[in-house]
Amino acid sequence: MIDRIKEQKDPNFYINDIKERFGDKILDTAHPRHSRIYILVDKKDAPEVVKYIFYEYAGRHSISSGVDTPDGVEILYHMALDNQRNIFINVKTLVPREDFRIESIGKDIPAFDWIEREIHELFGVEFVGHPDMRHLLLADDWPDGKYPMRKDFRRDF
Amino acid sequence: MSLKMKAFKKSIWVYHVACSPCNNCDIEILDLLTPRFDVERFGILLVGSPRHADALLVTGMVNRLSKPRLIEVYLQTPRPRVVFAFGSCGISTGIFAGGYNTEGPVDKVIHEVDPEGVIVYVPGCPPRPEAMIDAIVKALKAI
Amino acid sequence: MIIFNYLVFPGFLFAIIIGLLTVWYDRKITARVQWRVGPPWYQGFVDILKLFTKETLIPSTAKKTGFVLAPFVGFSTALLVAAMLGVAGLYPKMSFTGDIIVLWYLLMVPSIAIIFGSSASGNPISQVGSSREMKLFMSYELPFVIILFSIAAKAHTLSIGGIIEYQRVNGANLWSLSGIIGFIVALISTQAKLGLVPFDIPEAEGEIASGIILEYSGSLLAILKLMKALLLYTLPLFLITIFLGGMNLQGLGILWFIIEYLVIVFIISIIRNTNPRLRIDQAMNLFWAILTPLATLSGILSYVGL
Amino acid sequence: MKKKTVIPIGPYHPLLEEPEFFILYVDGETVVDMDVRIGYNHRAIEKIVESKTWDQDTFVVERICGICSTSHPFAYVQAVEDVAGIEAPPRAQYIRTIIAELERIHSHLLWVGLAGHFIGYNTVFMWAWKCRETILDISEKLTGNRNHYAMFKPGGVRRDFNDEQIEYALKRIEEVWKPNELITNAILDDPVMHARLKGVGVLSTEDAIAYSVVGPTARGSNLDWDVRRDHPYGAYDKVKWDVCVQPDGDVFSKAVVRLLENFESVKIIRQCLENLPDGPIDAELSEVPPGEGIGIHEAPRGEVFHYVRSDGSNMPYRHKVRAPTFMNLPSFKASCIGEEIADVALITASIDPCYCCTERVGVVDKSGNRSTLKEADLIKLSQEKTELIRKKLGK
Amino acid sequence: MANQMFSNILVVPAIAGALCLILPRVKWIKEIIAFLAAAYTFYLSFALYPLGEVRASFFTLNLGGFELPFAFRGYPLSSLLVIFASFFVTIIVLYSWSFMAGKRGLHIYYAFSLWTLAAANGVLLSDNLFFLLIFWEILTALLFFLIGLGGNNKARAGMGKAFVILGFTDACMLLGVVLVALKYGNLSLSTLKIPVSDTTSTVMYLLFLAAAMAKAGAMPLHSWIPTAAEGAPTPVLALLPASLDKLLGIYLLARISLDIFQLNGGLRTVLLVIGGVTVLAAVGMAMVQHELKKLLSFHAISQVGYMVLGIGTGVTAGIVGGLFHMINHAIYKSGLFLSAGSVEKRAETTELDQVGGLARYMPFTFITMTIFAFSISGIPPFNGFASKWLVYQGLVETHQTVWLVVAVFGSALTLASFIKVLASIFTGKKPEGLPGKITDVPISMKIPSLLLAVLCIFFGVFASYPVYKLILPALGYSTNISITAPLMLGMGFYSSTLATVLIIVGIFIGLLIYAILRTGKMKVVEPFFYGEKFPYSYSPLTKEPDSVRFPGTEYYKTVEKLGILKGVYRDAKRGVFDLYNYLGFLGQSLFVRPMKLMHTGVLSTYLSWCIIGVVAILITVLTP
Repeated sequence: MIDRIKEQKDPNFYINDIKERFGDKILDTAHPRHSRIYILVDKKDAPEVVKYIFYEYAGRHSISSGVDTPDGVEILYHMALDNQRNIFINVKTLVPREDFRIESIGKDIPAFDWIEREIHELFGVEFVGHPDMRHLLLADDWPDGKYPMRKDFRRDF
Repeated sequence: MSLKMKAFKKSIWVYHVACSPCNNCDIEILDLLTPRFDVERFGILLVGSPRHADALLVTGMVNRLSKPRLIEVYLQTPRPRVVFAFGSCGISTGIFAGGYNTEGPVDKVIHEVDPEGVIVYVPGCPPRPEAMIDAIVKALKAI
Repeated sequence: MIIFNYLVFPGFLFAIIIGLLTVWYDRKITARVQWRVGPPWYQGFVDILKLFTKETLIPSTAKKTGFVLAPFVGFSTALLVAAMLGVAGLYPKMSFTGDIIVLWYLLMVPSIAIIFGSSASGNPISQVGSSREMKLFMSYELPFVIILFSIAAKAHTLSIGGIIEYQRVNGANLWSLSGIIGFIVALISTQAKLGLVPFDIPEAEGEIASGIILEYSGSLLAILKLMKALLLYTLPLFLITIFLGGMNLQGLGILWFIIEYLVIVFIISIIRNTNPRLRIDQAMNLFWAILTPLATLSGILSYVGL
Repeated sequence: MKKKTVIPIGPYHPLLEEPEFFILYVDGETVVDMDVRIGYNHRAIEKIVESKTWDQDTFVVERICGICSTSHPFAYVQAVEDVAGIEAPPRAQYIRTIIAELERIHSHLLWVGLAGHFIGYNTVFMWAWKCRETILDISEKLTGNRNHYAMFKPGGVRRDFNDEQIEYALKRIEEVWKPNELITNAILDDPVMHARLKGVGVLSTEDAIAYSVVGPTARGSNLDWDVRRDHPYGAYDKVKWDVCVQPDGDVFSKAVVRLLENFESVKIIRQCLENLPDGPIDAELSEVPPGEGIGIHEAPRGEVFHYVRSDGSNMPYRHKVRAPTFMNLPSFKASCIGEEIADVALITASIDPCYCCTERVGVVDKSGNRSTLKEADLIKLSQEKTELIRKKLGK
Repeated sequence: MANQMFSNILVVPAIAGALCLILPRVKWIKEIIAFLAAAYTFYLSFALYPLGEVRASFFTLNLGGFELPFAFRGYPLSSLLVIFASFFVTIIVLYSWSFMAGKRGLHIYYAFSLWTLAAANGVLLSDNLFFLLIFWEILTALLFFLIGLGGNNKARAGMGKAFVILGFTDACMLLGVVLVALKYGNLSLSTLKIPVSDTTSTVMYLLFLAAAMAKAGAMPLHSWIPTAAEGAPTPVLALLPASLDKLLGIYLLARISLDIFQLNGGLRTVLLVIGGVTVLAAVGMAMVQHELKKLLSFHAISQVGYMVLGIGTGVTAGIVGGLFHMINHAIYKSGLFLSAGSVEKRAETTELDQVGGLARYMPFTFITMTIFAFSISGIPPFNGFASKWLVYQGLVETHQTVWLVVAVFGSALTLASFIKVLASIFTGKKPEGLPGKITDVPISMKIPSLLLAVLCIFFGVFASYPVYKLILPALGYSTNISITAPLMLGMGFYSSTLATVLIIVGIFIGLLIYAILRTGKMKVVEPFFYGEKFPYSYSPLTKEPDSVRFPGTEYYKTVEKLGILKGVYRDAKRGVFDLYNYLGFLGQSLFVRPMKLMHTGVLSTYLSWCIIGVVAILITVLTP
């Protein structure tokens, strides 16, 4: 699988392959520029899709970003396909305000370890199954329940 | 006594404390040691422990995590001691003013524990090495 | 006269002054190798003087008496060795000629004192340093002892004066195969004894932040620096004494002695500036697996008269 | 369980120019486990940019890190251009590339020097930094500053090069080649260096993939990853150069990668300067539409990643910055355990950590409003131009 | 007069020992009896020494026509050692008051200690090899029981090992005595002179040598000491392996090597090899030990090497050095064991990685132990240096450069090892596992250490006194030199007094410079951990706050891992170099298996064995 993929430089191939593989789980795809692919999935499917890209496409986990939106925190997994393929697959998922939890990938792939800690402390998203949810960037005496990267954060302590 | 004072001026050992800098002042401080600027000419030496130091070169603003550590290092430095606040962030927290993790500029933090603490300001982003040497020489004159 | 010899020339005072000048000389060479200008000649004195004006901090975990006393013990033995060597060089026949074993033991004491002081500081980082110093110490002593005693056996005497006399009669020890090998081994051991790169493992600034002298400050640090300066004077002098016939202060002998001294310090300084620091196990392997056989070889060669 | 012996490194360790904290659990001098605490350098970047205009943000991201002060703006402007759907003109691309490569050389030389300092080889430190001064001179001549160049803007660059500058740069850049060769030989041929560096802190290829390490760290572990070639941008696809890969994954490999990359960088700069195309230097970006964009750049330490989301206003809605060290740091756990304390210092150095970059995220102001602009001297270099653009945007 | 004195020296401790055993268990009575008896013996021994050479014969045992006079001889060396033996027993009994309080089997302990003294004096004063052997055997048996007082499995292992090795070598000695008796018909120490020329005499010498080596603990017959050290009570260690066994073993070595046998060069070389190997190998093992008592016991072995080396040289300086070192070793090593006991008493452990930072709680123990440690490492001006220096002199004089280097380097390693001991026990931070409140030991435990420490300094600073006033006369030289004179034997001289004065002057000058130049004040601050404060609770790995500690046991781990030594240490740990393992195997197959076969449990079988034995003995004794 990987050998075949390694030479594959056409972004449409990846879009089709993922759609084929996951079917209904893919809610939406976008392809605004040649090298940028955005895939929207439900939060329960996100780890599966990301791991698929990581292992099957030899995708490098560039980073994950959290974005605070009115509905909740969007998490984007930016997966870079190297070896001259020049493609970024961004798996996007929404963690709704009612249930700030998502399954951890860091427990399986160490590349996701730190960024999940960071998103946890800055956005308050809980990564289920992550072994080590200590503070990464903030001070040890940082008050609980204050998530500075949320839009409604006020420094009142 | 004046002999000792002269000795002090001819031999300043510095310890580098990076609070929350952007690295730029730090590399420029290291630059001071290197062949082009060579501050050892003036007896300035970078040492490995604040116990041996006469001056602390503090760069960057102070954040919530590094504040207690800066204070700790400051208190571990034997008197007489001088603090050099390098760069805009060290002087005024610069671009990072008002951030939640910003605990204030260097002088404020030092004066919290030692109101008498001598602080020398070296502005610039980053200060040029020449400016740093100039600052150290001027500061020595002032002491 | 003897008191003058011990206290002023070539004893305590002379040793301190020369030691501090040697520190400057070493720093200047370092600076030149690194394309820098380097400090002015009085830098060593100024540093010491300044350190005395500083406050002395004592860690709360320290065993205070041990912590404070250790530098003095080290300093005083270094001073003693310097004076003994100097006097022995001047008057090889003087009654207290400074026995080579006593001298060897006394040369150990500064290391021991510093180890003791740093572990008395109660700081684990210092303790890592002192454990390294200890390991280094036992690695370099073995080849050093072998060289020392093969020379003593060659001269068939146990006194410094005797070795000097022997060399005045038979020519310097260095000018023979065994002497050259022995000199190289002894020089590397000296480098380690002085704690300079590549053997500054106990003080490694980049690893354990000055290690053994981490907790010392102010006047105590000044005493330690003085001790180091004295050792920088004493050990090359020791090498000169056992390999080059000691100091000869008559006529051109003075010049010759000064040149020898400067060359040895120069070599030490160059070694320190062209090598990275070794790891402690590498250093131990170097001393035990390479230099010890070399030293033994030198001993055997000197026994058969080469 | 018996209590383990703990040896701290940091936060204010002379080894580290920046504060961070390694907790080493040791057995004798052998490290059996370790833990890293960062955050000492955690300032206010990721949300400062949310309260400043697109143009001002260039200067903010420049101050993420002093050593990579080109890399972050480079990635940032690309991200903004990605959102806006425009491309900078070719001359601007070439100028960007030149600055970025100059920075790479000075950063690698800086690393070589520091690495020498860490293992007590101060002569290498001095020589490397002496050589580095040449690069700083060129930078100063080309951009007006030694470190924070302030050359980038979304859509292009701020300043053009004239012929005299190009000539000067072409002349001086040759001065780098010789000393770099000297240092390379000094390191590669020294048996003591081999003893100290070879086989130390090995990061296997599998671990490198699992940790998704980037830059020279990955290339030292036999991973042929280079963003400049894999995701071409700037002028990198228009000049000839090679990706340097080393197979062993130890400190020595990483050092070799960096030293060899210096030569490649000199080549790139030379070609760029010689083939600098004519034309405008700015694509005149007027507004940023809603949308999201990604910008990447191969910084000296590895891939810099910027993700920008715009809601159509004059400020970013979200700006995510990921510095290379953020991915490289966790890999310590894979490469440090089982090594000596003395080597750990070296291994930490081997990935060329840059904590300033790593700990960039930050939030501004109590009320969420714009902060009062105290940073006058930070921005004084570009104050006028900023004002000009503000007016142009009709604010 | 002499009869009276000899019998007193033997009988007083013997009877007092018996009293301790049978008297009712009233509090303190046995302690006081034991102390008084030992002290009285000590007092008596002083009267013996000035008498010079005295003899006394009590009765004569006639074994089948073979005359065995039960005779004693006060020979200056013996008398000198009697003084020291009774001195050590006295102070160790005093020390045991507090240390052993509350332990089981105290009456046995005191009784056996006193009997040990009696037997030791017997060995020292006997003029007849046969009775010397009997006392020697009694000592072995007593040692066996004393080790057993530890009452744990390790103690039992130590008992077994000590019994096998010492029993084996005692048997060797028995064989030697028999050989001597058969060949020369004379067992009197004072008249026996055997030139070592042929195989028989060499074998005789080696048989005696084995006994002396095993007692003193030289390699390769050393291994009972470390094993015993793991289990036996600390005062027992201070009493027997550290002091009395050394005195006796080296005494026997000196007697056989200097008086009885006239050695040739080959046997000297054997001695030198044994000495050199012992010095280096034992100190190498000591370096990596983590248990204080075991570490000390390896040093006890290592130091024997110096004595053997000194006697092996055969020149005056070496012999004097060896004997002087024997006395010095007994002093500082029992001091070290007593200090170890103090630490054990207070910290309740002797594992080096579990103690730490005791200097501020036990300053007295710290200071005395430092003195002992410096003495054993041979730091001038302490006593270890003076005697080692004499040994070096002897080695130089006989051109034994190889062994000289070994001896000097061994000394450096000893120092290295003791730095680790001192650093891990007394400096650093107190670990959590220790009892909360630690105070220094009671006065009755301090006095012995103090006495020993004072002796260490006195014998070091005024080294000429013991050398010229005690040891040389004991060897039959008469001297007339003041105690501040430099040591001058052989080719060099060492003026310990002058060295001391110079060191003190040096320290004084240092302090003077300090006092003149110092202007800054002293201030106490927290230790520096790169700006971080400990204990620091961030890591999840330990689940509790990390506190920084670097136990001294980690000092020499690198040595163990070093490429060139790794294999040796691994083998040593497996016991490859332990003769006992082979001996034990031999014993197993030679004795235990057949014995097991014989032990059928049927009474008549045992009875018949007994009868056969009696008959055999009768035949042996009665045949002319």
